[in-house]
Amino acid sequence: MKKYNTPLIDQLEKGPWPSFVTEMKKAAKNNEMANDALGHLEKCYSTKVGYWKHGGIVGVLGYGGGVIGRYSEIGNEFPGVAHFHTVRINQPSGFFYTSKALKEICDIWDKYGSGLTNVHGSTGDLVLLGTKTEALEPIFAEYSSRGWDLGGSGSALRTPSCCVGPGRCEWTNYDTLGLTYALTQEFQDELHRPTFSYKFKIKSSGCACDCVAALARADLSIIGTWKGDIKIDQNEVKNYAKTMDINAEVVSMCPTQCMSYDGKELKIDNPECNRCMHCITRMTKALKPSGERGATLCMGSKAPIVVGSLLSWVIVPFIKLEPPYTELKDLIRKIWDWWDENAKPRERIGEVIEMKGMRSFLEAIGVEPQPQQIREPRKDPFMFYTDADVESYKAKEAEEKKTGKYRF
Amino acid sequence: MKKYNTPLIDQLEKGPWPSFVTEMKKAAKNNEMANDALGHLEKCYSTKVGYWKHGGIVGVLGYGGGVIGRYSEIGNEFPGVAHFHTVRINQPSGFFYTSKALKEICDIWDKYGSGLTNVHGSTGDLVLLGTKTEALEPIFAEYSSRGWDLGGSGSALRTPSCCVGPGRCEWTNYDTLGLTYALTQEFQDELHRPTFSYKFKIKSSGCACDCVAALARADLSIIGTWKGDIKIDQNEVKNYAKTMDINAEVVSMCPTQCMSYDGKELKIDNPECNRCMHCITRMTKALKPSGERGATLCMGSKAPIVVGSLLSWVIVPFIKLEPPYTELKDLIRKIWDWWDENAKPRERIGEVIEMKGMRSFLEAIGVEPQPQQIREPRKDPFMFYTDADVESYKAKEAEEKKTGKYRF
Amino acid sequence: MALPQRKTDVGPPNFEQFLPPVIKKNYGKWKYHEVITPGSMVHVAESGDKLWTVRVASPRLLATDTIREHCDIAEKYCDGHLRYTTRNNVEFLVSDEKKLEPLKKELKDRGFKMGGIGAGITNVVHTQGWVHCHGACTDASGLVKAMMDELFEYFESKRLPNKVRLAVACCVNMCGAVHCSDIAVVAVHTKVPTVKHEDFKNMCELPTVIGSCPTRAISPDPANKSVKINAEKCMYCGNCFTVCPPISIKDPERDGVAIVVGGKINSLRSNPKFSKLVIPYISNEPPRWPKAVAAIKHIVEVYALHARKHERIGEWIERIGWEKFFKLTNIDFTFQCIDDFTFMRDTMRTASTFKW
Amino acid sequence: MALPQRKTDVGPPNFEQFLPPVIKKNYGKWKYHEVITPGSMVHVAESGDKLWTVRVASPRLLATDTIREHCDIAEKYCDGHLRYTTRNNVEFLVSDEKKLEPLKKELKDRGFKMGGIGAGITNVVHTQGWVHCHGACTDASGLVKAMMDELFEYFESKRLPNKVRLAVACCVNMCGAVHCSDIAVVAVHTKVPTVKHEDFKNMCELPTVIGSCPTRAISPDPANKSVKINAEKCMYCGNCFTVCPPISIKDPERDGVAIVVGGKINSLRSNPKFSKLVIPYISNEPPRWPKAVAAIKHIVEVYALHARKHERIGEWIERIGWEKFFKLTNIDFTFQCIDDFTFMRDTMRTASTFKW
Ligand code: SRM
Ligand code: SRM
Ligand code: SRM
Ligand code: SRM
Ligand code: SF4
Ligand code: SF4
Ligand code: SF4
Ligand code: SF4
Ligand code: SF4
Ligand code: SF4
Ligand code: SF4
Ligand code: SF4
Repeated sequence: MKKYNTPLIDQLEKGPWPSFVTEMKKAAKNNEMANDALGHLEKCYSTKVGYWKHGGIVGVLGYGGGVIGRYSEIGNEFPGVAHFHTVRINQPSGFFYTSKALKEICDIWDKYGSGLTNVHGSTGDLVLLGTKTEALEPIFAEYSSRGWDLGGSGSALRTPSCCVGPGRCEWTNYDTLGLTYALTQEFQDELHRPTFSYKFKIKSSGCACDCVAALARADLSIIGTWKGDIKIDQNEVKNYAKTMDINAEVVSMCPTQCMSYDGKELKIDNPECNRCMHCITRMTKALKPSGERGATLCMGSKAPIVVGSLLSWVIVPFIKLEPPYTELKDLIRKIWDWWDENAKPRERIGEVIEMKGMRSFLEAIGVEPQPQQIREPRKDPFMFYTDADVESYKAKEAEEKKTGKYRF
Repeated sequence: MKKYNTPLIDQLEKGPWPSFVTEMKKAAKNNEMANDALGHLEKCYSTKVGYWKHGGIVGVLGYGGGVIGRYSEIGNEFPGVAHFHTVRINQPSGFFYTSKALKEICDIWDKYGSGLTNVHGSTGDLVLLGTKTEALEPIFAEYSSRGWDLGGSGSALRTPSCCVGPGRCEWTNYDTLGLTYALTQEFQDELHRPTFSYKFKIKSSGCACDCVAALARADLSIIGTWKGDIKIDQNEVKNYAKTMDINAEVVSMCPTQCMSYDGKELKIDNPECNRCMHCITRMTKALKPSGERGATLCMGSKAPIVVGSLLSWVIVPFIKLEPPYTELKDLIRKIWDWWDENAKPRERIGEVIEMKGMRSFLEAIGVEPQPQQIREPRKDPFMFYTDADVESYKAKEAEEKKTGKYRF
Repeated sequence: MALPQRKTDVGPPNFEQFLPPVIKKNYGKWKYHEVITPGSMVHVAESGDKLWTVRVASPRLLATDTIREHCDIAEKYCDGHLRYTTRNNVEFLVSDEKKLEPLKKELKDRGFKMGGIGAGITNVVHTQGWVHCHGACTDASGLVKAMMDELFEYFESKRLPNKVRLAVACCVNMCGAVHCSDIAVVAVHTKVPTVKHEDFKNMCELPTVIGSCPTRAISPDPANKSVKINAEKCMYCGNCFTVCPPISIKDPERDGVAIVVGGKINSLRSNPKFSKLVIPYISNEPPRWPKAVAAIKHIVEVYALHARKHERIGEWIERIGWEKFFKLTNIDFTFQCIDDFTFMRDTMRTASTFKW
Repeated sequence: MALPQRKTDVGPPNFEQFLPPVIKKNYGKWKYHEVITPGSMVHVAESGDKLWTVRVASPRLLATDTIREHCDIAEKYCDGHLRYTTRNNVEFLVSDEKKLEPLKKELKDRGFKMGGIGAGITNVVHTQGWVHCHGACTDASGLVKAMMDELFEYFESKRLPNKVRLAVACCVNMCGAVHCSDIAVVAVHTKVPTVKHEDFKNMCELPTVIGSCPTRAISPDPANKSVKINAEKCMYCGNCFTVCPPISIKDPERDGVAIVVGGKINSLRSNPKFSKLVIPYISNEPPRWPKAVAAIKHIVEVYALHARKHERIGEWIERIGWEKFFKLTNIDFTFQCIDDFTFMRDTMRTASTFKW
């Protein structure tokens, strides 16, 4: 095995933070591909430019995604990375593993690939970094036979992902892990066989802390919330008061100013609370949501290209999420149908909603307009009215004439 | 004179608010045009539709504006309003009049027109409502010979307007009345002879109260402000404390939270104050700005069509405004030059700036980029760099290498 | 009689000649003011001089005889000095305290209405309507009269948490200050315009007409040497009609008015704000538009009940949230309230933090 | 050896089989948690059961041997149970309090770094960079390593007013969460791409390429059966290059990185926010990007000095104003900071209320 001189990236082995270069070297010790990846990277560092080519279409039989094709422009110089495809393995919900399962994953990967991984990729997959085309089918056979499947890529449903939720967190409002598993299983076909206009991501967080960053990077962002009062344990409030300035740290930071604390009792004017979670996270022993649990469905977030980055918009202010999640599954199918009918190629759903208007979208999926969906109403009076709209306004007016009472 | 039956609009003579119908009837008593205007209006009320045609081009010799041509579709039915053009008379700054001057205006108008007026139009002109084409030259001769001129219309500078400012208000930061007069005189040609792509409005308010609504409806909005501390008269504070809850009404409403009041002394952390004027207006005897006086120049506001309504954007955070206002006049000419070079027909300057980018505009008028111009920096990384930009960043880096100190 | 010699480019008269002596003397040197009643205030100069102002309602559309009446009164009490405000009220400028009460009395006797100063409702910025504009899809003056009759106590006496600025525009050109008003009425069309193809080529310029459309609904119709309008995209703004007479859009049964709220122009406390749509359609009901007027009054009353002192309507709503505004006012939330123009994205909510 | 029989559409394994017994038992029934150290916390269930978590830094790019090492440790102290976080740290899940300290000791001895919990800096969300992506205009892993070495104390021990979430993206596709991070690095091109016309028609689809351009800079070039790029409009986003291999955009001397700040994802206190551009360009300086790293550290330090407890960077800046942020950090304000993309209007200031 060729020994590369890597003075530049060697500098990245110094310092307290764990070094990816050290990792690459570890793998390189007995893996030709990893070894060439090291030399290849040093070359990038010395010339300040990358050498990977656009990915070609590679994959496994019957699937349209799950593998990112990658070739080097300088494959003759670094034959171990001439092909260097990544395989996306669909992670278990919440990234929970047993050592046994993980070791199995490693063993297979060492056998066929570079021994390099990303645990995990930004979407959530367990990413196996770098293998050759001919290894793809064997890899798939090995993993799938052991109960592991590929994740998403291309114009398909992407691997859903979620926060740890009920696995460990006191704040979750629904079973993020269970829902993610259920949806992934339900939509296997959409995940493996790209038929969408572009990618579609689903991420689920159990509360407004949004520990899986759903609101910023999922076409469908599912954010847990509740309908009910925050219950207060005044004894625990007293305990917190010993170590924290409750007025400065909690009451004055409440965005709706619905809290008060007189040094003795903490009060919350619950109808005014917008459930932002600040107070609860800072006084977790004292405060607890009560009442109905569920989630807010938001839609459309994505990275900047083409129309600028988007955060997800509230579509369904509240939905209960309980197995078998029929309502949500049906809704997702309706969403995809509308998207499919209206999108140009490479248009994410947020872009299409922006193009066609929220009304067209909401009507198609059967959701009523609600002020919870908006931050503020429209400003410019450039409104569309259907004939039916105007008729219904006129009908209302006719009724008002009869009753003598206006309904605005 | 035909007597119209006006049962519908007659209903608008009832009630406490002064009635425009009563005004029309007053004028109609001895004015055929006003009388027909009354009948014409009743017809609109009964059929729920207007009968005015698109204006034709009418005006006075040598001017391209100042008159709005107006004809009725049903001129045969109402011959008095078959022609019904309005004449815009440029109001004196701050709408100050003497009874002598006003009566003179009325006398001429009664002689040639309908006897109906708007005091004033939304832009600021004294609007003479309804006359015939052949009366326009005589009207102009009568007014102009007495020192009154027409206001703007069409793709021209529109009649500048301002708040009462130094005429009566303790808060003004510059001479709104004087400036408005000076600019109107300076730009007579641009006002009377439309050569712009579209209209251009200038409005001047002496402080952030913006009593002439400049920020929302002027292409150039001049908002008075200062650079210096707010001086506090603690004795007057004590007086206010007798009748007002200073903490609730002032301190807690300060947007920058830079005030404090302990029941005795009012304090302002001046570098944190954004000069919003709230505290000053609520405690005018106690608080007074000090230091340099001048204005912030903002640009681009307009009504919704075509690209949606705009509020004016900060262009020049601070400018001193003293006669002969040379800096401002020069700047306005530069602004018009750039607009002229870049606008399509019927494009307001705000629309063009949005189209071509703030940088192109600021560079053309010689204004530096400053964080005061923005509410927040750009979010999407879709940036333009000139070669010179990148060179200058590189030069800075080279220097940093020498000095060993970064300048970000 | 021969006409006098016309002059050009004289510009407006210099305002200085119209200023009362007390203003000339104390120009730019005012110290403070005090509101005496909703119709009168006094400004005190650094010199100690005082100027009293009495503000009087005006329908803005004035007969010359009424202006002469203003002049007569000003001569009697103000040495002939008066001004009009940026919102079209009349102001009598009194330099002699002794004349203040007699002036007020005479105004009252003559039926003039004093008010509009301070935290209440002043005159309504508005537009031409059927009185003079070809574009009008309602009458502005009539609406203003009907509104102000109903809200009159807020002009004359009753106070609110802060000023409430009203406006009326008779089409979406919005010659009034509708787009930044606390509450405003804007008249709207609701039907796609029709084109008289035979007149098009003589009267209109193709690129101007196409460029006039905010939603790109207009495309060339070469067969007719005219344009065609895509009904899916047209939102009836009427701008094509403004630039091209053969296009017509008025419809007596379908034209109506919409109500927008929460705008603000000044920068006190919070930044200037646009008004936002809350009621998308009310039928045109001349002569008194009872439903539109009732809606406005209702919003004012809910605001009066819930806002904190000094909060403008928009500030109050932003504090409580728009969902709460719809709840408190019990106004139906319709699809029209959801923005679908270019800048929709910034109007959507991007968080689960709202009130039920 | 024969390959096992492949299966399709099995989906991921059910996570339940990987949960430690204490989680299975108390699933969804947690009561509260306490942060013990920046590297460890305990969750207490309603039943009284406890679960300790020890969080360990990971470079994310892991050799299988390192994963095996994680496994070995998990076997020794956690009955084989471990998880990774949404920001790619490793978490050892301890059910037996007695094993907690020994675990920490062994981790320390082996050189693993514990931290990342609470109000400090945790792992950096990032992308492939030169390690694997064709689009990269910088290396992500290298930048992360250089940043975290410098900021390491905030991971391991030193606290900040609140969490500071960092991210790195190696091109404007932003596979990291750059667009809503407290501080992030995004790599940028600064030159107009070139087109290999001869390959265009075989390798690219004209409508896709034209549609890929956010600023409509691309138009057909029929003569070459290719496209041309308008240099006035192109802002080097590279999206055309992403969809069409014959277009190339990389330039070693001109590619660089930009720094954005003030983003946030959760809805605590304030709504989610996008990150905003503050430093438009720093040259690519592998292997340690000293200026980019220094800039980030500088911003963290200014934030630490000025923000109130619990304020995220974006919240702090919005409270004091962006003009103040530029003043406090002494960062040059450049034209690039002023938005000139579609939504520029909402980023401009519309009031004279700012700080000098
Ligand atoms: C591997 C990964 C980055 C990482 O290091 O973790 C990745 C890598 C790529 N992304 Fe990504 N994206 C990855 C998560 C993301 C995310 C974050 C997320 O999913 O939470 C985003 C932002 C959110 C979003 O979807 O908008 C993201 C936004 C993009 C985009 C822009 C999409 C857009 O609509 O703007 C592209 C461009 C494209 O699709 O052509 C893209 C394209 C790509 C491609 C396929 C580029 C290409 O055309 O070859 C990259 C392959 C790199 C390689 O060779 O390995 N990637 N990409 C992430 C997937 C790993 C996984 O499956 O777990
Ligand atoms: C008279 C007046 C309304 C009033 O009752 O006060 C008025 C009346 C007209 N406006 Fe206006 N505008 C008047 C102030 C405004 C204002 C307010 C202002 O200037 O402060 C605006 C909003 C601010 C702005 O400029 O954006 C305004 C925005 C428009 C527009 C939309 C312009 C735009 O860029 O969106 C149009 C449409 C046009 O220019 O074709 C318009 C067009 C018109 C026309 C000329 C319609 C036409 O094409 O014939 C109206 C003539 C009415 C008539 O027959 O009398 N008017 N117009 C105001 C002028 C009186 C004066 O000179 O003092
Ligand atoms: C006379 C007039 C200026 C003029 O040149 O004609 C004027 C005069 C004064 N304004 Fe104004 N404002 C006048 C239109 C405006 C406008 C413009 C508009 O409404 O179209 C605004 C902006 C409205 C907006 O923000 O939407 C305006 C926002 C203010 C404010 C800020 C109120 C707030 O807290 O939001 C103040 C401060 C105050 O009320 O103490 C103010 C204060 C004042 C003071 C106290 C200033 C002074 O010391 O002289 C004056 C009397 C107060 C009053 O009327 O309540 N003036 N004022 C205008 C009277 C119109 C009328 O007939 O009623
Ligand atoms: C383990 C993890 C979830 C997972 O499924 O893997 C997690 C776990 C917890 N988060 Fe988180 N968060 C995790 C990513 C996130 C993210 C996503 C991200 O950064 O990409 C966010 C959104 C960040 C943002 O807004 O930009 C996030 C925003 C929060 C917040 C809100 C902080 C704030 O005030 O702005 C809290 C509340 C708190 O800190 O008390 C929180 C609180 C928590 C708690 C206390 C919840 C609990 O009771 O278990 C957990 C430990 C706290 C800690 O790490 O400081 N978690 N947390 C993620 C750890 C990543 C890591 O390795 O460091
Ligand atoms: S998003 Fe909420 S429920 Fe999920 S892990 Fe974070 S804090 Fe817990
Ligand atoms: S959850 Fe948020 S809004 Fe509700 S009381 Fe707590 S801090 Fe206030
Ligand atoms: S804008 Fe300011 S200076 Fe002008 S009248 Fe109003 S309060 Fe006075
Ligand atoms: S002017 Fe505004 S920002 Fe300044 S101290 Fe007064 S209230 Fe606060
Ligand atoms: S708002 Fe429209 S209809 Fe009314 S005056 Fe202005 S242009 Fe004419
Ligand atoms: S009415 Fe407005 S939207 Fe409709 S076609 Fe005409 S310009 Fe376009
Ligand atoms: S950010 Fe760009 S260069 Fe980096 S992995 Fe994603 S697509 Fe590739
Ligand atoms: S780099 Fe981006 S902006 Fe430039 S031509 Fe390509 S797609 Fe358009």
